[in-house]
Amino acid sequence: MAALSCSAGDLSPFLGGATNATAAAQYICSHFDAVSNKLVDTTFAVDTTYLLFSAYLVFAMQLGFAMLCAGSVRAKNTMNIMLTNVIDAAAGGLFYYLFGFAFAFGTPSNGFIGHHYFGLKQFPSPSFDYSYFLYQWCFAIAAAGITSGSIAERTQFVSYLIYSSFLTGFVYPVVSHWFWSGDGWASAARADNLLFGSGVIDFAGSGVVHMVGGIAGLWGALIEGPRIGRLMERVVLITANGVPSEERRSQLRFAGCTAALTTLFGKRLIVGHWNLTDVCNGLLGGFAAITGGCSVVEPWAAIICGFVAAWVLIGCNKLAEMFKYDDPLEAAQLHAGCGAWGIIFTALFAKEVYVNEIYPGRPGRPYGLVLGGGGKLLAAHMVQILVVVGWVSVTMGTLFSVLHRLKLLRISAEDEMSGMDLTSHGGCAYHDDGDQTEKTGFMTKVHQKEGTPSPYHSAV
Amino acid sequence: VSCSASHLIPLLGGGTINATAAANYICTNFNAVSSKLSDTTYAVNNTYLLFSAYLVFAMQLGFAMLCAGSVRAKNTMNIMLTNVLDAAAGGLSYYLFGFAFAFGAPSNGFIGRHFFGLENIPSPSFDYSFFLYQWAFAIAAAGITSGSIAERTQFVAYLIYSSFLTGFVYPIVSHWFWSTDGWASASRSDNNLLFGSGVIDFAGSGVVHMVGGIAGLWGALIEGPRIGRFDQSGRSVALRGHSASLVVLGSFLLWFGWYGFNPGSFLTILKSYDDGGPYYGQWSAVGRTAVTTTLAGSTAALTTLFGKRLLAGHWNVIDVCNGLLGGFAAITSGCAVVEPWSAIICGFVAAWVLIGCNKLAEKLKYDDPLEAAQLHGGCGAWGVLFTGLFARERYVSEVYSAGRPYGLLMGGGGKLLAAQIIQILVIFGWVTATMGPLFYLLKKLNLLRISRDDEMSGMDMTRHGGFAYIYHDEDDKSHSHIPGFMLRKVEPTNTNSPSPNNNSPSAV
Amino acid sequence: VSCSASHLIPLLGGGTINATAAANYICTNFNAVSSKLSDTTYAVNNTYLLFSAYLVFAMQLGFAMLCAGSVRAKNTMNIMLTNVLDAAAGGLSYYLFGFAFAFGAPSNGFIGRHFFGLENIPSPSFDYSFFLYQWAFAIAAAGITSGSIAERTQFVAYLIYSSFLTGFVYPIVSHWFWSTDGWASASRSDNNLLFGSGVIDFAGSGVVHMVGGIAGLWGALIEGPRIGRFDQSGRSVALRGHSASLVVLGSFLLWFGWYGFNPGSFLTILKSYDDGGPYYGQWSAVGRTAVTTTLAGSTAALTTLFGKRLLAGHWNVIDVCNGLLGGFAAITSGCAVVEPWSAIICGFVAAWVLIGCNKLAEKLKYDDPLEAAQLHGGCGAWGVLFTGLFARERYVSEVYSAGRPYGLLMGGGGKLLAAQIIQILVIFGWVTATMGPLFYLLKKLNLLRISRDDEMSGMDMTRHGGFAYIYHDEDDKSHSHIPGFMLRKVEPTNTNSPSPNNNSPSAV
Repeated sequence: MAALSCSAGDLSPFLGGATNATAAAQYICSHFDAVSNKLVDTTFAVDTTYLLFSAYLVFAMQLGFAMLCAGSVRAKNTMNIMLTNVIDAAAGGLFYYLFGFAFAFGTPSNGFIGHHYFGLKQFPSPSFDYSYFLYQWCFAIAAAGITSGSIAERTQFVSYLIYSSFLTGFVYPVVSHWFWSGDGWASAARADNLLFGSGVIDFAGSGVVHMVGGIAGLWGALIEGPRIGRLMERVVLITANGVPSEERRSQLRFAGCTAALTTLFGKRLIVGHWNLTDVCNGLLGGFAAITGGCSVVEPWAAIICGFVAAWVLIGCNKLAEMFKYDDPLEAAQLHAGCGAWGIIFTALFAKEVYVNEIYPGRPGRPYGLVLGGGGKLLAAHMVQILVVVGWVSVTMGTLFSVLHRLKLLRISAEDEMSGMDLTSHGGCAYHDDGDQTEKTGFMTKVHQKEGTPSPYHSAV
Repeated sequence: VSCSASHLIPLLGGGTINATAAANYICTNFNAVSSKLSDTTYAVNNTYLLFSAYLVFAMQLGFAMLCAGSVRAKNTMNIMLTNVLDAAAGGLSYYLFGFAFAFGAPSNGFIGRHFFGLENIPSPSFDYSFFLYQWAFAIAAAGITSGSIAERTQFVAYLIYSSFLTGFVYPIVSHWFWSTDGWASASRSDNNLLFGSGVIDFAGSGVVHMVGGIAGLWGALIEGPRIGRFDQSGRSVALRGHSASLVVLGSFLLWFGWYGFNPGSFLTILKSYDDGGPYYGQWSAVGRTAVTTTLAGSTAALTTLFGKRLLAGHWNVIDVCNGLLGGFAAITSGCAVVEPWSAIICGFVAAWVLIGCNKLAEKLKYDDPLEAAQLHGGCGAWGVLFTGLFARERYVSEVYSAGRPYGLLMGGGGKLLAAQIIQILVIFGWVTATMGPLFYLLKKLNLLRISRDDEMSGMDMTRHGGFAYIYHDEDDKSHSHIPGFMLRKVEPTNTNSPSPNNNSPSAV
Repeated sequence: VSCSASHLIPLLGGGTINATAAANYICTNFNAVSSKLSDTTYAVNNTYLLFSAYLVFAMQLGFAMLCAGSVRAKNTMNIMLTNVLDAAAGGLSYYLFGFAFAFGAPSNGFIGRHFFGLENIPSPSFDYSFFLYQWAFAIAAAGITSGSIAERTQFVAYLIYSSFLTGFVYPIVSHWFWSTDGWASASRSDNNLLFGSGVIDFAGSGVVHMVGGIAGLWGALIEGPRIGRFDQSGRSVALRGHSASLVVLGSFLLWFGWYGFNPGSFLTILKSYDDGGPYYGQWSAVGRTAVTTTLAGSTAALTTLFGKRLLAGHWNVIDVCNGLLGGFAAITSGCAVVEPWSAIICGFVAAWVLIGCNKLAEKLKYDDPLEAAQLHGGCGAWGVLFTGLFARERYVSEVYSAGRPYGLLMGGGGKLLAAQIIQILVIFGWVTATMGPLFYLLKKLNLLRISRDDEMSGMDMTRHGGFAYIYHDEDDKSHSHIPGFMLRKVEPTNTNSPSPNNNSPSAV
């Protein structure tokens, strides 16, 4: 590889006479090659930087999930739910490393499941680098995190471990193989033979991540039944600060904003007061919905997306209440309901120009129905919804009912009443002091240190 | 880029005939390289700007936690709802017209008028990432104000002022000082600069912090103090926030986000400066900005710590956090054009400015639950002046352009300082003229302040369907004594035995 | 870069006369491309380093939350104030001399001596972003120590040891192992390497974690355990932290920040390795580092989960969080030079090392509220050894240089392991020799430990002007039954009325 610096003194003798043509040409070309190599390096470095920091942000969603869960359950179960969140990330890391990634992206393979790169063997390859694995891992644990919300507060820890590994290691990777890998039968990135000539456009995973997580949660919560004495009480929320990174453009935000505002006013009309928690859930619902189409729709369409998503969420919640379905975090309603809406939305509003930018090399792809692109994309997306519902129901539904049969699923009523933190986690999450003795809740007693508040003690 | 010697040799080998072909061959390659380089530049700069915007967005999270921790538990839901909506409502109104007012060039010096609803974006000068970045700034301004009027403002008033501020007041100020058409902008394209200098408000001590702080000042002044903030004899009584952990969490998140706020304001990172070695360029300036930011905040925090220790007699983490943020608000204006050592001076003075403003506020019976007006208004104004005093010639010429006036104390004459003083006056005047009447009108319409009963019992109970914290579980009998008869006691009297029945399951 | 065929044609067209012009034309273009590429490289690398530094800074936030959650509510304000000051005081002292001691090349092998107050920065070798990154590391070391001596240390002692550690002890250790002049550094420029190998401590299991952990060990040993940590008969009594949510929040934030800590330690990302395909370069190594980090932490967390389940009989989230962090602390040393599968081994052993250290600490009646000495000291030491066992030849030659000794179990002989063992001994010795006397001196001067009364009632009340949490409002009458007669109950059973006398000045 030649140096990048070019010296006219070296070059001019070559150009002088015809005899030096070879040397001149080699001189010039070796420089171009050096430049070209450097440019390739730069491209890899920039892409990797972008992907890695995006992965870190997606990982921050795990933090968001943990805090959202911690705040949304009753204090007596906080330790339990947070342990599940930590384990989620940790177990997910191992299983996705060992085989999840291989199932999802192990090309070349068939359309159903991948079979290379177990344990990251032969990494990095020309098509995949470690940073890509890291990014996909963050998505996988996000799916498991969604489910954990649905079955919170009444699930045995062991069954949590089992379902979480199964979901991250098998169910989710297979779905992501279908829709995202180059070989998947319904993938829009497939080289040929696209589903309905279009493939499913699920850019960042309304279906692949949110619906999978939400439907798994739905079955879990259905099979377990509602919590004892379910009351809708909530605690502080931290907005999931990682969400914005998952997607590309600012469309995302409009969807979230609109959904939040719609929820705000919708709930205000229905319930009669302003509710922070509902707004947060509305916001997340908007994000879950826009995830599928975020890169192929216009900002104004994102506003429509968010508006509808808020009403979808409100509707799903009404429905859940009617059917006495109990989901402490509204995870199934939020991620599955709004996620499904997001998939349909993409099929309606995908813009031709953006579709061709994102999935190049094949002009004339179908695009959104409302924008005049015909119904093929919509058909593909309906198939996606059905297939995701079917696959997750078959796998996770079976798993949960087996666990239920084996009595590994639900905790005992006593445990549930006293809170799992106490019975299986060695204590409660919040201590107001370290002295356990006779620290009971019999009264609102108030001890005050002798004398005055010591702000005025001279310290030190 | 694919250059093959075997193709080029015959072209160079012959006489005149092949000159055209050879030249074409070489130039095609150069053009390929050049367009690839241009792509790379866009990719690097947009990556930088986008991640900076995400960091600035994290400040919203910081504001929410800071506000939540600084109010009393009974108003936590309320203040956090306003913070979430801030970001959400700000997103819509900034998309629809705020961005157009601020950066809709070509336009006059007062207000922009293109790009409504992001039409014609991306353009050669603006991309989506720039919009996202500016949106994050706009909601930060609204977030500042919300702190000043916390704990006693009706929710409707909040929605109205917030959209007005993000959609109109703030965009116009940012047009003046940041757009290429603004009458006082230092990046004005036609060189018709204010005092031959333009205002150097690099990341917005004036544009963001003073706007937010002064809006809050008027809101809080017109509303009056919270009940119980000053007792009958007029003595000040501290109404302390309910959670120092959240305050610290919020402060650290703001610190974290400030690394997007200040260094990110360069907007690009791939740009070489001709005056240094090859290793010196905008990336060094970005790094320097991060360092000045760190040092100003650190110094302000330490100064506050010892200052308050002398004045009040104990170490106080909340004051230290506020001092820290004051230092950041002050350095924001000059972060890119001052030396690290002068950042230390900036932070030191900022801490005393904040302490002074707080003393003054107490004297005037001005009540601001988060000290937002003092912190962002006072320290922001100091920061604007500081830039006029300490801006270094070399950095000004690198960041803006050569031959500009620079800091008074660095020997650059008083022109920059004059421009900076004009900025303070103009911002104060404009925000007062717009937000003052708005708050006054809201007050006249009885939309501003909540009722006395609501304030005593906390807005969470009366307006938001319950309290933020439920450490006491709902399964037990405690619901029976839901108060109602004694409004002053509605609060979770049970918080004191927060983890009931632990260790004594029999109590269930 | 602007190449136009019409300019080039005439130059190539003629005979010898134009050769100079043609060559000049072509080379000017090449040089333009080359300088643009160099700019791009700097911009990409600095962007990468800056954002990594921001992530490492986020660890400070993680430490604050972890500490806050792990202490009892009555000491929350105190521990969080120390964390804020850590960052602030560290910023100043590292700016003034810490950085100079650590990286002030050219110098001797023991201590650096240039760049005081960032003079002559940016230089060809160091830019501001590098300073920022190293500062974030320095405050992390001080943050580790603060956990060990929590809940019983005077605030002044904290200020003193923290400045000493960040400004002197830590910089010197980092000079030894990381600077190009350090006597044991693997990146030493003159190839006079320790055992022909130098110590491979890529991101600082030894330099950061062991230094912080061992400093904490001496602090905690000299202070002795907290009151009530071991009862009269010597049995260990767990003094549990007040909020598991904050612990988990802190752990996740640390995890998040560790992605800046480990992969960021490459400092650059745009560098190709010659031995792989064009797709293989430093960017792959960076990604691999992130993967090894993730796997080590995950494995350690799962191992701790099941290990503790077997030993203690219940699932415990706090232990799992500590195990997680132990895995991270261990992989930090070798993260860049080991295979992902060996990271799993690293995490597995780290979990048992931590469990073992905790058992030992209990036996020896050593009290460390955050297990910081066990976690960072113990797992850090294991990590240093682990690198000596499992470093892979190819990665060592890519990251450092070809022909170096590598891991014993990978067939590389014992030289690297010997160097690593030297590192452990030397760090232990140096930190003991500096921090031990410091803590001892502070103790003799009665500046180290707070009084018994202060400890019983919590430092927040006695030193920091009130408690961290006020869930109960102050307006009520509850102040009347002030206890005081039972020392073990003085603790904030009163968190409910933490801020005394507000609104009821009569109580004062």
